[in-house]
Order: sequence, then C-alpha cells, then structure tokens
Amino acid sequence: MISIEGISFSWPDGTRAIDRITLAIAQGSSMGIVGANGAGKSTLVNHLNGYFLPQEGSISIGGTVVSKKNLDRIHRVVGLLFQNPDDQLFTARLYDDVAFGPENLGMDRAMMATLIEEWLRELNLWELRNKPPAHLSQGEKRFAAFASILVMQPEVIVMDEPTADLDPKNRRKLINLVNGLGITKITVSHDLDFVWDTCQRVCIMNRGRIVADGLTRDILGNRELLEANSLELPLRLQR
Amino acid sequence: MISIEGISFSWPDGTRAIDRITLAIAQGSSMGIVGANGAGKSTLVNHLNGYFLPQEGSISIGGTVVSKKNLDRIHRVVGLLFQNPDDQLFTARLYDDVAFGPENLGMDRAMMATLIEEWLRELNLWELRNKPPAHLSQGEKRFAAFASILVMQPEVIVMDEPTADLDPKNRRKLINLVNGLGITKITVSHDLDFVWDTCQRVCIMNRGRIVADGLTRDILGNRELLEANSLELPLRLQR
Amino acid sequence: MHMADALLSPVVGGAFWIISGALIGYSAKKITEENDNRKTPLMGVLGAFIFAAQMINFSIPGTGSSGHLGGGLLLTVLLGPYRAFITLASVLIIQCLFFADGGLLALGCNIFNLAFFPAFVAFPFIYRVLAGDAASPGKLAAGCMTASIAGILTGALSIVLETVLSGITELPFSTFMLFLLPIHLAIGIVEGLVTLSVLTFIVRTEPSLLVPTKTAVHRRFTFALFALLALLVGGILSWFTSSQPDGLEWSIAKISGSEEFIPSKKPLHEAFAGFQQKIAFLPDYGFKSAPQSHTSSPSSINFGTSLSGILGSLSVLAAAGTVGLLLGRKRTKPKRL
Amino acid sequence: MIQSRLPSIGYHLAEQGTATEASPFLGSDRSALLVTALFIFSLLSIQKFNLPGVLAFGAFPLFLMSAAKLPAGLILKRLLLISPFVLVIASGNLLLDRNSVMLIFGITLSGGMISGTVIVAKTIISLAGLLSITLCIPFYRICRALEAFHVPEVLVTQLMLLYRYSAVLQEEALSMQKARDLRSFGSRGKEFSCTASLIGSLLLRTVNRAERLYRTMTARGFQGQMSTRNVEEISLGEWKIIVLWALIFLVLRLIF
Ligand SMILES: Nc1ncnc2c1ncn2[C@@H]1O[C@H](COP(=O)(O)OP(=O)(O)OP(=O)(O)O)[C@@H](O)[C@H]1O
Ligand SMILES: Nc1ncnc2c1ncn2[C@@H]1O[C@H](COP(=O)(O)OP(=O)(O)OP(=O)(O)O)[C@@H](O)[C@H]1O
Ligand SMILES: [Mg+2]
Ligand SMILES: [Mg+2]
Repeated sequence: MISIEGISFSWPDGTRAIDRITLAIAQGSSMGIVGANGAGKSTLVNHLNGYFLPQEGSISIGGTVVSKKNLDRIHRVVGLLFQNPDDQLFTARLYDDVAFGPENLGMDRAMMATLIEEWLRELNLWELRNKPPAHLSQGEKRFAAFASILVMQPEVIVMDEPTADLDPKNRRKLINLVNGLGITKITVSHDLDFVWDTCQRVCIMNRGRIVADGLTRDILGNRELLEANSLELPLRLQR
Repeated sequence: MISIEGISFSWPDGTRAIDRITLAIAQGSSMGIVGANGAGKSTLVNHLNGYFLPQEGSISIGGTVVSKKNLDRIHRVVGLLFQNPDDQLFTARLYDDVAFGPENLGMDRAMMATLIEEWLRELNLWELRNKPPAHLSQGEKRFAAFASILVMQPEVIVMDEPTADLDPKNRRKLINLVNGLGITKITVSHDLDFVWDTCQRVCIMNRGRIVADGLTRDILGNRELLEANSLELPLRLQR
Repeated sequence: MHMADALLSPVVGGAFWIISGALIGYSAKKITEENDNRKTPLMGVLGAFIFAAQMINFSIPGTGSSGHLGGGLLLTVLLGPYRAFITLASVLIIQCLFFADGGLLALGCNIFNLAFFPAFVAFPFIYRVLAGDAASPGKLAAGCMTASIAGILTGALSIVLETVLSGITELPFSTFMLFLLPIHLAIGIVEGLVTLSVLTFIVRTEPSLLVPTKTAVHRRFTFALFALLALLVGGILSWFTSSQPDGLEWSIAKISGSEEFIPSKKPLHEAFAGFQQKIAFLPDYGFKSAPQSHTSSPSSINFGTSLSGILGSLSVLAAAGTVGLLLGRKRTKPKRL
Repeated sequence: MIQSRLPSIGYHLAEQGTATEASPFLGSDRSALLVTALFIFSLLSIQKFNLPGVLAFGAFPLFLMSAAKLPAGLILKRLLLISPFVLVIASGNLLLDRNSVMLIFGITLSGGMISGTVIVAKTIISLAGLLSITLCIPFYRICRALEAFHVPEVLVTQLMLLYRYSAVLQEEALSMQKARDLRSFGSRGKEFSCTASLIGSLLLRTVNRAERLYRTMTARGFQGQMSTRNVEEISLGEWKIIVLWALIFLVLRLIF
C-alpha cells in the first residue's frame, strides 16, 4: 500500500513540477501514470524511492514514511527502472551490475547467486553475463537494467518509459514479463497501448496535478478526457 | 530521386551492418524503414547524407553521387533528424541553434530571419527562442532539432526514430507536420503506426539486408512477414 | 605530452611512481574523509567526458592544424584538486593500459606531469587567485589562460627533468628546453582558449556548476610536497653519484651542453660480465676485425660481440615464438568465463 | 597531443573469443600484471647501447602473442603510432652522438645510431608487452587485481565508472560532431567558438548524467563504495609464477 498525501515540489528556478498530489495505490496492483511532456510524471515517481523528499505533504510505502532516516528501507522496498538503461548500468560487467544491489543490501551470498542466475536466465542474459554493458544492444541493456532491479526483490517497481527504443518483439516480451510479476507496479509511459496491456488503473497528470484517476478502460477509453490532456486513445482503439 | 546501388558496410570489428542493399526512392515520396534493434537501419540512413561513404556500391541523390568531394552539396540537399535531439542541439541559445545551418550556408540574412521565425512559430518554439536547449523538455527539444533541419530547406529529410519520447499530442502534431511537407521523406521507426500514417512505401531490414519492400498497407498488414522480422502489426490493426 | 617508457631509467620512473602513488593515496584519503557520495559518479563521467571531448577536434585559428582539449584545469575547476587529481590519474591509467600512451613505467611521471601541476599548482595558486569566483569575463579569461599555460609549461619542464635525469638522451638540457617549451607554450595557449570558451558556455547556460570549489589545497601540503620533491630529485642525483662515480659530473656535463660523455654501466651488469662470457650463446670470436681504433672511445662496442649478441637475441625471439605457438596450440578451446 | 584519434577502450580479445587467455602462462590476473611490471622494469634497466639485450626481451611479447593467439596486426597498428616525442629524442641521439663505434661491411655505425635504435626498440617492446597483457584480461578483472594490490578504493571505483561511461559519452560526442558537420559547409561552422559550445553542451549532458547516475546508485544501496568483495592475499602458486618469470628476465639480462 502506497499512500501519497498532498505532496508538492518546486524546482529551484520556481517551476512547480508537482502540485498537491494525493494518491493511494493498493498492494499488488498495477498503476499507470500518463500525461503530456513536462507534466511532472518523472518528478512524481522520483519521490517514490526517496530521491526527492516531499517539500510539502508526505508519502508512506507499506507503512514506512519516506524520509531521510528511512531511505535504506525505502530503497530496499522500491525499485526504479530509469528511462535510459545507460544511466542504470554502471559497472564494467553485466553480472557485477546485477549483483551490485544485493551486495549492498548484504544479501546472503548463496541466495544472491541463485537469484541472479535465475533472473539472468529468465531474461536471456545469462550467456552475456561477462560482457561490458557498453557491448549490449539497447534491448539487452533494458532487460539488464530490469534484472538489476528485480534481484533486489522489491515490493514495488516503478518504471519510467520502459518501452522507448524497443523493437515490437522486445516490447511484447516486456509486456509479458511485467504482467508476470506479482508485485506492486507503477508505470509512467507515453505508450498508452503498453499501459492498456499492463495496468489495471491509470491516472492522468497535467501541470503537476492529477486530473483523472480510474480503471484503465474508463480512462484510456475516454477520448475527450484524453484529448484535454495532450493524449489520445491507445492506438489499437483508434482504427 | 534517390538511388542506392548495392552498398555494403562493415564496422572495423567485422560486424556487417549493411549487406548489398539496393533501393530507389522516388522524388517527393515517403519511405519507411523498419526492422529489429540492430538490423542496420541507422547505419543505412547515415549513408544518405554522406556521413558514411559506401564501402561497396554507390549512392546518388538527385543525380549527385555521394562522395567526398560532393559532401557540401549533399549536406545542403539532405537533412537528417537524429534519434536523440540532444545530439543535435549544442549552442547556448535555441535561436542560435536553428540559425546555425543557414548561417553556414551563407543564406541571405533577411530571408533567414523570416524563415526561422516562421518555423519557430509553426512549432510553438518562438517563445522559447532565448532558452538554452538544455533547459527544454524532451518534446520541445525534438521540435527544435526538427526546426534546425527544416530552415535549411532540404530536398530530402531523413528521420531516425522521430517519435521516441513524444507525448501523443506532440506525436500527432509531428504526423501532420511530416504529411504536410512536400519533400522526399525517409523515416526509420519502431512506431509502426507512425510509419503507417506517414509513409506510402515501407521496406523491412533484417541483419543488414532488405527482406521486403512494398506499399505500406501490404507490408505492415502482413502478420507473418512482420513476425518473421521481430515486428508486429501496427497497434491499430491489432485489437 | 606523454612521457615514454624508453626515455626513463628504472630509478627515475620508480621514484615518480612513488610520488604519484603517494599523491593518489593522499587524495583518496581526503576524498574519503569528505564523504560526498554524490560526487563519485560525477568524477566517473567527467573522466569519460575528457575522453569524449578529445574526440572533438577544432581548427586552431590562424594555423592549419587542429587541437583538442586536455582538460586538467577544467576538471579541477569543476571538481576541486583532490577529485580532479584522481580523475586525471584514472584517465592516464586507461590511456597507458589500452592506448599504449607512454607506458607502464612512465605512468608515474605522466600522472605527475599532467595531473599534479594543473590540480595542485595551476588551480590553487594561479586560477583561484586570478579568476576568484569567475565573476567577470576578464577575470575568468586571465585565470584560465595563465593557469592553463603555467600548468602545461611546468609539466613540460618536469618532462625535461625526468628525461635528463634518466640519462638516455644525448640532447643537452638547453636544446631540450628550446625544443619542448615553445611547443608546450602553444599547447598551453590552445588549452587555455578551449577551457575558457567551455567555461564561458557554462556560465551562460548553467552557472550553478561553477560555484567556486571550497576544497582548496592546503598550502602547507603543496609546500611540503615541493620540499619532498626537491629531496627526491637530490636523492636520484646522489644515487647516480654513488652507483657511478661520474654520475653527477655527467649530469652537469649534460646540463652545460658538453659533448663529453660517460656511459652508464650497471654494477650488477658488470659483476656478471664474466658469467655472461661463459654462457653466451655465441661467444665472441671470429669478428675481431672490428675497428680496434675505436675501442678507446667509451661508447665503442665490439662488432663481434654485438653481432653474436644480435644473433643470440634473434634465436631467443624465435624460440619464444615457437614455444608460445606450441603451448598455445596444445590448449583446448578458449576458456570463456 | 595535437592529433585526432579514435580511442576504443574495452576491445578485449579474450572476451570476444578471438584470443585465449594468458593465464596458463602468467597465472592469475594479478600475477600477470606483476610479471608485466617486472618485465618492463628489467627491459628498461638495459643500458643505452645494448641493442641485443633489448631485442632479446622482445621474446616476452612474442611469446604471449603466439601463445595467446593475439592478432599481431592489432598490436602492430597501435605500435605504429609511436609517440613523435620518442622519435625526436631518438633522432636527437642520432645527430648528437657521432662517435663511430663499429664498422659493418664498410658502413660506419655511430653510437647515436645504436642508442637511438635502442630507444625505439625499447618503446616498441615494452608497449607490445603491456598491450599483450591488457588485451587478454577483461577490464573488470584488471580492477579486481588492482584491489588486490591495495589501490585505494576511490581510484578503483573511478576507473570502473570511467571505463563504463567512456563508451557512452564517446558515442554521444561522435553524434554531436556528426550533427555539427552536417550543418557546416567548408570550414564555416567548424570554428573554435562553435566547437567550444559543442564541448560545453557535452559537459552539461555529462553532469546531468552524473546526477541520474547518482540516483540509480543510491537506489541500489550505494554508500560510497562500488566494490565490497574481500580480496585474498597473493597465493603461493602465484608467487611461484612471479619468481619463475623474474628468474627468466634475470637470465636474459645476464646473457645479453
Ligand atoms: N532541473 C530542472 N530545473 C527546472 N525545471 C525542471 C527541471 N527538471 C524538470 N523541470 C521542469 O519540471 C516539469 C516536470 O518535469 P518532468 O521531468 O517531471 O516531466 P515529465 O512528465 O516526466 O515529462 P516527460 O514526459 O517529457 O518525461 C517540467 O516543466 C520541466 O520543465
Ligand atoms: N561502432 C560500431 N562498431 C561495431 N558494430 C556496430 C557499431 N555500431 C553499430 N554496430 C552494429 O551494427 C549493426 C547495425 O546497427 P544500427 O545502429 O544500424 O542498427 P539499427 O537498425 O539502427 O538498430 P536500432 O533499432 O536499435 O536503432 C548492429 O548489429 C550493431 O551492433
Ligand atoms: Mg519523464
Ligand atoms: Mg538506430
């Protein structure tokens, strides 16, 4: 259970990126966040893993308040997948990258090794484990970043634009993968078809506020609502 | 009229990115190039503006052969929109960036000013003209890069993944914009719906070769063909 | 410019390894104490930035040539001396290991010449004084240009010192300086201009990056360092004196430009000279017709010995290659982890 | 220094399966590095006129190249970029030391010719030795070995990040330069000021990337250290290999 209560955030230059947002997300559910470029989506999700601390209001995740002193616990619970996988793979070897989180968490060695192997095999990365991330293809990089989050066994996973640059086959693979995860999922994406396929609930952001929130089919099926917020029907509904 | 005749390209490490490609694109037509991650699409289009010179075969654009000594002429004729707009914007002020090409072309000052203002207004960038490009949102950056190409009045425009990171409204604007241009257009994209909306003809690349080439509705409507090449039907055809 | 292995004697190379190693250790300690984790990734990507920026060439106004950024001063302005030193050292290590720039023994010298001077001398003593917090374009320009040029010239001076101390070149000290300094003056001016224009760009777009680095070097540290350096140079000189009585005289002769020359001879080498005679592959006989008249010249070499030596070394080469091939072939498929 | 060059770090032959590893001959990564250091130290201690001695040391890189099946062409290509500085010094010797020391078939060799050749030969052989090793060992393992040598953790972390991001940023730099070239005609647009803003933009992007990187690292529990592995002491087996090679180098030094 994630509860966001009245949080706001302004950049040093005065831009108000988030404006009194309140939102509750049930455990194990899957939530989509959509909206125009610059609506504040990335800023909002960066609050969920404590990268930004709320300037007003408060956030709690599974009962833990997001605050400076709880950061360790929050990092353990929330995994964040960045838009650009190059930002997320920083060691010289794929395997080390996946092992980085569990190692810092102080996970049991044997368990860690099993878990890493399991996920790398699941994502077809096992053969590539000794390659430097620079030598991976874009799709492989994205899956590697995904693996590095999943081995930390987060209870919540937050994904920012997970489908950018993927070819349709890799995109489909990601959809299946995400749907197979039983944890709480929050997805920020311009790919409304992806949101349609993976989220039960969607909210729309506009200029830092949440302007609509409901079941995916209600929200993403409502043409007027979408168009008022720089969005469109998912393509498959368009014909 | 662009004619590509039997060109091949290998990277220094031996990767054969393009393998004997022959293709002719009629003047004023719109061509889509699709295919899996790593199929060689970007490498191919980088030959069109002479960034890579063909290792085998030859390319001519409107009668001018792409060769070292013709590069200036080729750059004048062919505009390339990069996959990442950040790569394309490098001055301290948006306006300077858009003016950079025409200035180097030695375009008439008055005409240049009119042209730049026209395009900046068309793309909703006029208000932002004094901002550093680094402070623009992703969608604004993409349009800025687009403007910087269009003010050079190219006869051919080549776009590599133009819709990545755009919100649906901006994406729609781009579709309309592209369809309104009467010049020759070549689009590389994973967004097959965008290709469907903007291209008359499509070819599929796979491992450096062209494996299919035809009218958009024939190619992008052929499920088996698409699936054999890591692709899928455009989403709107999926339901 | 990179110092090269072949121009160094092991003693000089080793000494600079120790100095640079100590500087790295000290800087690492300072950084750890500061405990600002946010700067760790910044250092990493800025190091990578130096590599990337070096790929971008620009034409130097008025000349036909092109140049690229070195980055010592720029990094120090952004990171402060300690972090910049470690970052520059890491760039030089990668250049040494993968691009064969300089070489392993020369690494210590290169870190000292190309990282120490911009980070610990040019920045704290020149840039900070002249440019301050880069408030005005004039101050920024003065600071950038002077500090860049000074940093690079002192580095060049250090190259000269290292080479001459190693005793491998025949170039007299003065000729050497006349050769290196103008080149490095030009390099320094270009470096200063690029650094200045990049910083000006930053001031226009993201001035917050240029908040003056508070982490100045302790002056005491730098002075202590120079004292240590003086001791070391003295030490190397006296090492020469003790191991080869004419060493000091020789160095002085070098510096004064005299053509007079005394070859360096390793005591170890001398001690085993007899042993060598016994086990040499081709004991030297048969070529005694070599010009005997020159044997009095200190640098003379017996033709017979040399030819037999060369034949001998070639046979070692052939043997090594063959053994390698045999051993390599015997091994099964390449092991891939 | 004023020359363009396209560095491509991370081209590891062992990793790509085109070469075997050197480990059967040099032991672990760290003993391999130590042996290389010994090799270079012994090579450079050879005196300035002893050409045979220097040549004999070519045996080490040659042995590695043939045993580990390193493509000689690749190493040669890098060696051809011999630093002009070295060449100047070598030719300086050639010009300045004209004491004739030897007569072969009527050709007089001067001391400078020999000492100049020695300088060039030392350069080539020492670099070939170093490259043969670094091409065989993937970079992450070099870092691991450095940890074993008690190199400060700050520097090891720095090397890993630098190595990782040089590939990313080089690609970005290349793209930016490409974008600039496409909109420049002749020399117009390639001026100094334009290039400086190109580098400035790259710098801004670099700093922003560092910020994002810091976020992902802390999100995975980063507390200032990238390596938490405990390193083992150098083992007896490794020592044996080191001593063996040290003896070989010593013998080479004694014979020639
Ligand atoms: N460093 C910054 N300083 C000032 N304003 C910023 C900064 N970063 C972002 N902003 C502004 O904050 C607002 C929200 O940005 P954010 O990145 O959260 O948008 P977003 O919804 O994720 O957009 P996109 O879909 O393009 O990723 C935007 O108006 C943006 O211009
Ligand atoms: N610098 C390089 N050196 C070696 N191989 C490269 C290099 N750049 C790209 N390649 C390889 O060339 C092939 C074609 O790459 P290209 O970028 O053209 O693919 P693409 O079709 O544009 O893929 P994407 O959809 O991911 O952009 C790929 O296999 C890639 O790995
Ligand atoms: Mg965002
Ligand atoms: Mg591409």
